[in-house]
Amino acid sequence: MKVLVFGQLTDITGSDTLEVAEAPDTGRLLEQLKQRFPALETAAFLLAVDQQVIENLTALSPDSVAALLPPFSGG
Amino acid sequence: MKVLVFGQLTDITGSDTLEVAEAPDTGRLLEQLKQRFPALETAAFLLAVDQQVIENLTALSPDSVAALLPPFSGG
Amino acid sequence: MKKKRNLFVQGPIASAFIGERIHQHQSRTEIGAHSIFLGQVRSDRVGDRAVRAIAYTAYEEMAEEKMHEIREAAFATYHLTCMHVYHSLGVVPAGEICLFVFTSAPHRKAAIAACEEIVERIKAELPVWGKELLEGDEYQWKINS
Amino acid sequence: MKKKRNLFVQGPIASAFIGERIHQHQSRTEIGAHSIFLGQVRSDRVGDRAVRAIAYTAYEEMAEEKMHEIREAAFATYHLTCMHVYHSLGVVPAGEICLFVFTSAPHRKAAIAACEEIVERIKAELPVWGKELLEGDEYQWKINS
Repeated sequence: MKVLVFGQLTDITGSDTLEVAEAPDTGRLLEQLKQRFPALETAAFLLAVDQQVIENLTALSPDSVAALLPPFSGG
Repeated sequence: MKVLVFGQLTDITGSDTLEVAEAPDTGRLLEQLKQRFPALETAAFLLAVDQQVIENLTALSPDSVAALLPPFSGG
Repeated sequence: MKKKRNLFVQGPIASAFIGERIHQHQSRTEIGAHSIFLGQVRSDRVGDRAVRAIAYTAYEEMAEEKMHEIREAAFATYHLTCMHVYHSLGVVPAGEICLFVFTSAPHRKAAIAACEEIVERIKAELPVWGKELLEGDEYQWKINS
Repeated sequence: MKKKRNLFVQGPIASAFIGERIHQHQSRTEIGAHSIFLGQVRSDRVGDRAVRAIAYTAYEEMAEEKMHEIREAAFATYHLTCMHVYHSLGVVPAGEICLFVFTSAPHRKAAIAACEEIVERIKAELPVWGKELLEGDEYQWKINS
């Protein structure tokens, strides 16, 4: 599945789009990402799925698009 | 002495500059003006002398410039 | 010495003038935020007639003095880089701009709060009067809320 | 159907564009007040280097969705005639404008309060990021206060 990466988090991932193995839910997705990029463990960010910020454990489908959103700094 | 008249009060005085007899203080000046223009009795306005709004009885000199200021409506 | 600030403008304030004034502040790279208020003559209905224009008059010397006082207070209260105010005199047709308040600051909160406070003080404290000219030859005196 | 609103602009927002947008609202004679907020790229010092520009990126679809939500909330809360928001993407040099929020209403209080609230929500809720480009080839990520 696809994970979009924005802002300062691209300094950690080195890319603004990641292809990762399918994950059944957001918990497992985050585990996988933190294993691959340990610096995410201490980074501040929100997880969005299909443009909605996710606060609770949420099931994912293979065509979900996840996004890692560091603190916003527009304006 | 000179009395400047602004805004809706010019509808009462018919002019934006009045020449009136010298008055020793603001109380006597107002008396004189209300005698000449009775509609001032019920009109809302502030009295300014030399561009300062006057709230208490204040002495006038012959070269004081008084002004009658109805409620402001700028902007 | 008090700097003469050209508070009053004859007739409407042109939108192109506003664009230019903004442009002139772009060399000041310590500015992070501008707040602008524009008063526009509204074509209110008065009975069966619409306001077609407002004719503004002022006690000019007193207004400039008061504006100076408002300006000093704004700079004392807020961390501002610049502040400009223009008010129309004479006839301003409906749809045209009669008041332009422009504050600039390093940070947005100062620019926004100062602009709002200045607008309120202008409405309440500047000796300026608006005569609403209606269709036909009638008029009524504007009342600020 | 949701109207596409062209939230994003490539590069800086020109002051002449702002003047034109003001001008376009002068045919709406029910408007009595406009409130405008402009964000300008500030040349802060970072150590011994100055910020020479900010490069903006966004999660565009999500930002447009969120802006739509902010717009609906503003119209539901305030008696507004119009509301327009433009945000830069890409590189905006110091001194140039990166955010333009423009509210219009019959009365000033609605225009002013809505503009301020929209600016705060944009800063806090829009998925947009600023990368401050310093003199030399260094950068740091912008942090909103």
